[in-house]
Amino acid sequence: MTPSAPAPTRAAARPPGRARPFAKAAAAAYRYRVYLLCTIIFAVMGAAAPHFLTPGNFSNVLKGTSTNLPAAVGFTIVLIAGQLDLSVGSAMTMGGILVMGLSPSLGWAGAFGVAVLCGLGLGLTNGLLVAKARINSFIVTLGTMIIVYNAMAIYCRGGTIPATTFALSDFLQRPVVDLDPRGAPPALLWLTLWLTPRNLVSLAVMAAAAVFLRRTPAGRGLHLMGGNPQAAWYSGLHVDRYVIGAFALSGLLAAVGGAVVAAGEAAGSLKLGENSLMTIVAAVIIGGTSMEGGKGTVVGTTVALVALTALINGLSCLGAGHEVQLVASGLVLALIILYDAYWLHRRQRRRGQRKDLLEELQARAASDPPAGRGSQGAPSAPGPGREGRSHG
Amino acid sequence: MEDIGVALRMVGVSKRYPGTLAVDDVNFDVRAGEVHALIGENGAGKSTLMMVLAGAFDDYTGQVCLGGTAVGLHSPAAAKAAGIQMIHQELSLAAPLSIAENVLAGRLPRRAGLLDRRRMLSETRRHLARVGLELDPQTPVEEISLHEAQLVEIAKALANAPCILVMDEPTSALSRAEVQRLFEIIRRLRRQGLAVVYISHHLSEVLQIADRVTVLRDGRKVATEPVAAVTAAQLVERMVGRSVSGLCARRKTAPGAEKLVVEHLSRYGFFHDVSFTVRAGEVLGIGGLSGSGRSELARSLCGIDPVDAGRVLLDGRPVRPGSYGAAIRAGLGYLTEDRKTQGLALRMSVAENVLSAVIPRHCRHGVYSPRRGGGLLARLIDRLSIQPPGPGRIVSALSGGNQQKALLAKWLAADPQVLLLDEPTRGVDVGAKVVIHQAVAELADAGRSVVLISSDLPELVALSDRIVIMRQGHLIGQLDPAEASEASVLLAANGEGKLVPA
Amino acid sequence: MSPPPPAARRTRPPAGGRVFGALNVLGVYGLVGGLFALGCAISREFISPDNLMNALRAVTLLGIVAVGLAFVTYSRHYVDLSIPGIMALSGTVAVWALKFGFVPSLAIGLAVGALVGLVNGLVIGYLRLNPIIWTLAMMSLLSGVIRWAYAGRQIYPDKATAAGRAFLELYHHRLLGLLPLPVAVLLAVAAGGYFLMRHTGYGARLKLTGSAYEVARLTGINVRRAVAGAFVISSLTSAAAGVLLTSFNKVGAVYIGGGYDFRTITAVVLGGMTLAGGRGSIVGVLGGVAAIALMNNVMSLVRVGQFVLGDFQQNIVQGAVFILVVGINSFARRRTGGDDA
Amino acid sequence: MTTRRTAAWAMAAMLGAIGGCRSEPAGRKAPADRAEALKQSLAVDVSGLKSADTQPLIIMDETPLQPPPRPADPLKLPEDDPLHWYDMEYAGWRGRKVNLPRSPGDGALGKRVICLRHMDHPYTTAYTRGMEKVAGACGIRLKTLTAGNADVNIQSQQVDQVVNERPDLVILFPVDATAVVPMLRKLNQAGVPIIASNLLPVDQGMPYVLTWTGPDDWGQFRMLAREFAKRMNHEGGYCIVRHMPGGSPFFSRTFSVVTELKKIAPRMKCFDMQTTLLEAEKTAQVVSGWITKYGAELKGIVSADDSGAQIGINEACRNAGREDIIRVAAGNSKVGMDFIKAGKLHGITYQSAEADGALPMKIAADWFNGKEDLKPVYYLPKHVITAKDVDQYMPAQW
Repeated sequence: MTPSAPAPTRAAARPPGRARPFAKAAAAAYRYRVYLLCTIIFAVMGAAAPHFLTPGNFSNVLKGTSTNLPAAVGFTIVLIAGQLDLSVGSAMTMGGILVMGLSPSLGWAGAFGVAVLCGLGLGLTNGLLVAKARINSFIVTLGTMIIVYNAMAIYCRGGTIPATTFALSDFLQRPVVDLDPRGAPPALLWLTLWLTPRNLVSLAVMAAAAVFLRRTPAGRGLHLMGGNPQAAWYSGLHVDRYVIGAFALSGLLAAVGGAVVAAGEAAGSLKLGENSLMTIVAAVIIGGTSMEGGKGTVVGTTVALVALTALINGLSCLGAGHEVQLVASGLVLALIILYDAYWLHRRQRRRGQRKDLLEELQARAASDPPAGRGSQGAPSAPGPGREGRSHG
Repeated sequence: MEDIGVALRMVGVSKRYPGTLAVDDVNFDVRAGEVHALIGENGAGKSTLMMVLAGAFDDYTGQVCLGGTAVGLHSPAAAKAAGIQMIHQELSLAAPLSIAENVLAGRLPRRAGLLDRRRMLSETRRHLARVGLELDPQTPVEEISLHEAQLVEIAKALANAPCILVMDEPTSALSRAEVQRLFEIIRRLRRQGLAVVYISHHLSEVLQIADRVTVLRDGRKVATEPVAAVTAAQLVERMVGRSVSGLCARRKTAPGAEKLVVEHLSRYGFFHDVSFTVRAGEVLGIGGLSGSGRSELARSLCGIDPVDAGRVLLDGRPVRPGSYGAAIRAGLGYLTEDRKTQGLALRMSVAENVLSAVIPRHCRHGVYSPRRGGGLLARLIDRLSIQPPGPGRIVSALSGGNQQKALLAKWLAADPQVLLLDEPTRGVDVGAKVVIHQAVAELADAGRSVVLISSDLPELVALSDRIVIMRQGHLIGQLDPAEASEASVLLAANGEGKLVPA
Repeated sequence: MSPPPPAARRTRPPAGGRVFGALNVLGVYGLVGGLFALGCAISREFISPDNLMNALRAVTLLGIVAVGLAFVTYSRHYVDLSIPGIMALSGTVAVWALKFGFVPSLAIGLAVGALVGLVNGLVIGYLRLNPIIWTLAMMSLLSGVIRWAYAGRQIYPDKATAAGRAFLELYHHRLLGLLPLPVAVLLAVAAGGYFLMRHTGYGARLKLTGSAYEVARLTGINVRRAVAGAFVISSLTSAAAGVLLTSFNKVGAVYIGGGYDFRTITAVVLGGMTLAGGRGSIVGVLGGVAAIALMNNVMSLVRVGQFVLGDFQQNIVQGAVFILVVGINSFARRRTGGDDA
Repeated sequence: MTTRRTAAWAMAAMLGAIGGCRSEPAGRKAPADRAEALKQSLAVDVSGLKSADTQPLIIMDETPLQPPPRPADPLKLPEDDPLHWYDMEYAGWRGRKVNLPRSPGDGALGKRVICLRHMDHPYTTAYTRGMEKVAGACGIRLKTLTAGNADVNIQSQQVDQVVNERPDLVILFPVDATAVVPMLRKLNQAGVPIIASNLLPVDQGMPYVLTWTGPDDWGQFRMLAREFAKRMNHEGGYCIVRHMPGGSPFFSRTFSVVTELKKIAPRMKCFDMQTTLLEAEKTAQVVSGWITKYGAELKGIVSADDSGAQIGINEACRNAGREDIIRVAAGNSKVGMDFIKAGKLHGITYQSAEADGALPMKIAADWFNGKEDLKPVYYLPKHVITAKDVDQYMPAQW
């Protein structure tokens, strides 16, 4: 057969031999996409929305973030473990309602204790059903979500349970360093106004979880388990315990979050965690946690949550309606996951390429125009890079 | 007594799955400082027996003694504690995690309760060095290549400083050089008094590395004897329970017209500028080391993976690149090397799997009735003697060999003009091998073209009419048919043979 | 989403592929039978045709949506969370389109729904995005867009026009004077769905795709198209249900179809369609729908003490039964040697 | 795909979103001189405004408030005793107030008012329409925020936002009668004048608000109950479809009927009451269950909503061939009025959504103009629409 010029194909248009100028920047952009997104939102809103970039509103944004943060952290942990927990919203509601309902009889401490224990119990139930009864977590938590919500509805008879006193609420909402918003210099306000116990609790939870996941063997074990349960099992990890533990943490954190919110708002209602699930899922995914398990960071989740809250808050600073907020958050989520998919696709396309071949290709691309590539050298003639590493 | 120096002794061990008795009252022992090979056809119970050792089951019967003391291996943790390490056939690495965390999985170094990253990395580097890998321990496993991953797997096993090391097909993805390096490691460990159990289908490897060999058949132990005293032929005979006259007769056929023409096909970074032709009724063998780009070539050739340059002609008509469906309609077919995750839907029945490639053929006015394929199905099951013959069987219930036959049956059903076989007998017992070889031969005799990719050199040499060699992503030429032999293929694959242009 | 359990524990299954399927279907119909008996035991009125008709009416639309969603679940893509959005959108658009006449408005309503499904299908099938997350984003987009388009108003079919009256009567229309239209639609959709899943090439391809995606791809099946198709089917049934529900509510509004996402997946899974894909059948799904219908009906007949929020208790019971039934199913499947999917 | 392109994408998304925002209507410029401004403001007359149903827009119940003496512990009393609900019905009537801000007294012209709505709903759309009419007439700049889908957390955040933005006054349509109390307190402490609207907060919240305006759920449902009793000939069993849990209507639109009927028609019996979240389908299901369960004994049904829920009720009656069942409901939606005309519904309360939104804004304007002696609560007038007078309330507002 005669060596004819190869028929041009779609991919031939851009031979990878050419160095890609933006490769580095693009990789970084992907790596830090959450931070990028957050910055963009703050920039755009700061420019467009009145009252957005003010200390008061900043603390407002953080307050909104801290509402869902503990539950989101728990959700991240469960997702890293390769499972799904739809019951976080209900768990929040449960925490809030129980704290309010029990505080008159048990006092704040007692009420908190019970609420958190119930959260833990819910988590354990989920975990046991998933790990021991081996039911798909989507199904288990969908069921418990419904059960817990309605149980709470019965407990508070469809109403809302108010706090008997504002003391705790005030404490939780007041900045630790309480300056007079009018008098104090803005710089200080920027630093202090958002430092309310309520936010600090959420931040503490987040920090603790971050350390646990990144720096403790148990945390890494969780990643291993989510990434490849079989490998984890063969490495002597007790897979079931990790699954149960993940769910327990998630239930517990969600309950804590709900309890703090209710205490801060001085009221526990069925609506407390009603709309949280969707926000949380969106934030966790935007934060770079993978649905396949084994991958994700709570910091990413937190930043994503801040970004989403800032987006909503900024839009309502602009007087935008609920519909605009829905569209905007939907768009952000959609774009981010499309971006993810695009990068995954690129990685898989390049996976397993041989360095020596690419170098050779570059050498050729440099030496002669791609059109003539086909006719270069008889197939059997030794070409450059032939005697490279024994494998790619 | 004779337990002196015996590191591991299994007495009357049995393991029952619902339906089958996978391991039946087996006695097995390994001395410290010896490599004991365990061979047998697929479904003979090798892997099951070793999984008992790995602590995979809590319901096996019989007794396991380590250094003379009985132990219960009812969980992997227990097995690890007892100093037993296993290198699994299917890799047990977590893709998203770093190499370091995989190597040290379950025993990450800690300081003050927290993870000690620096030590983790340094330790990992040491372990990787032992298997000759220079990779950054922080690279996620999902970003390294398959055979690198297998070496990491080995490093992981060695990192646990086992006193008993079980290797289940450790070389399936390794190149010759890597295999030799692995053997060096094993020999060193043996000198250090480690007891090694080595499971493999490659009799050559077994004869090369093992001291004693135990043959299993149908879950029972057939024989144990020193390697020095046996030949490959004898082992094969014991494995299949009958004497096998030479694997497959060398075929002689007059090739017909040019069927498949590949021109300057490239997928950048995988293989470059590959050209060859296949004639009707011809079996073209592609030799080469693992990672030489043979599978990638085959996949791109029939449109599963993208093509960056060049083209493929079937009967003179170009095949649309990047569309496997179109390629199949044009008359191509690709039998994948990865039976379990790419070849067969293990949850579905033999019938559904075999007929899945020809669904459109059994549709009339939109109505799909698999029953129309019944005759074809029966013929194939009979011709390939798939055991057990029930078409309703769930595939995962079949032994590896029969699964492979089912996979082949699927493509025989599709009856493509050109069939690309990628490692058609990987991890398959001798009996199944013979059947598959015959099927391939018949296929060629029926005027179909076959492209055979195989690391099993005897098979490659025996079946192929012509053999071309790939090396590092290039098709570097063709063996002179006159002197095609296992040795010449091997030399050529390592870049030292003399070749004629393809 | 939930990772496979260690293979070592997975026992090697003996013969019998359709055993599981049969078992699931039997399971759910066993539940239906049990509920039926319970109902008869609880009150005389239960067995009355009126009551049973009510029970059926309550889940007709659910059934229609469930049949469509079943294809998504069957293709191992879990769930389509944008169903409520699709229902609201198609309904509202249909009302808006009444100005072009009755039949065109129905056509346009369905078309819009199918269009959303097509987008879902293309994105999930071809770009391989996670179905749960994408449809979640889509849901948020849709509900936003509808609110935006109608500025928070709800739009009414115009009684003055023939088309408007016809649309309002749509839900109550009876074929041949006896068979209610929604029920007829359900029967048609179910029959069509059953045929499509069981007796067409598409069904076979979808099954392979759902059971083993890579295998299907390497068998030359156009898996992307198969998956996309599933989402289009699901959106079509949702759109049909949405139009009917809108006619029932007499208004096109954003809240139409709320809650249908989780209710439907509950019915589908209850009917023995496993999230692992490639298993289950339309017959089973109908069983799941029937089970939910009877559960609600029986519980509404129980004479619980006065002044209780009966709804909440009912939901609790439903949730518990849901987990229980699915648990038993997967347990039975393990016992019969299948995997835990 | 580079950094820049990603940024571009995100930008596009943002700007697209921002493009869709409703910006505040400009409002007329207030003259520098306070007296002049006040004069101009007082000159504005809104009494002529009409709502979409051609009824006057500014309407209120002039009857003086005289609450009965409060029992020692209302909740000790049985639920069917009207006084059990004392704190809910007469919330804030005793008029106790804490540090209320003083009226600026320089006129409504050019003032900034923020309205926090509980959710997107056709009713609230009409409500806002009414509010905007008055705001426009008085030259008040109005900005409306919606608490997502009736989400307490979002409303709480929006309250913080209001504190941050410091408008001249805030009109608050609570998501939740109880959960709103701390928010009112916070606004009050921040010195932001509040007018609560539509949903009556619980008693603890009332001290913090200038006043509250909205429908008299208790009163008009008693009125509705009397109409209902008349049509039932003061006998027979009935059931109640309840409002959403969490709001005061959940109780008021249920127990005002129960208590009133116990008083005036002791022979009427309440069989059952359930919330159906006002969904048509769910309601149809529940009511069908009732009809089956109570059969001919069931003579009437009271509904907390005349659109979605009523559709369900009528559907059930129609399926069971029980068109004889007497039906009354709340609110005057288009659906409800059509039912009245069609004779499938026998009485609905007249609750003008636009007036409901207009009233607080009118009172806000008066307050800006210096009127500080406000009543603790302002009710919309009570009226029950029946087939006789339904026509004068057409076309419906929503």
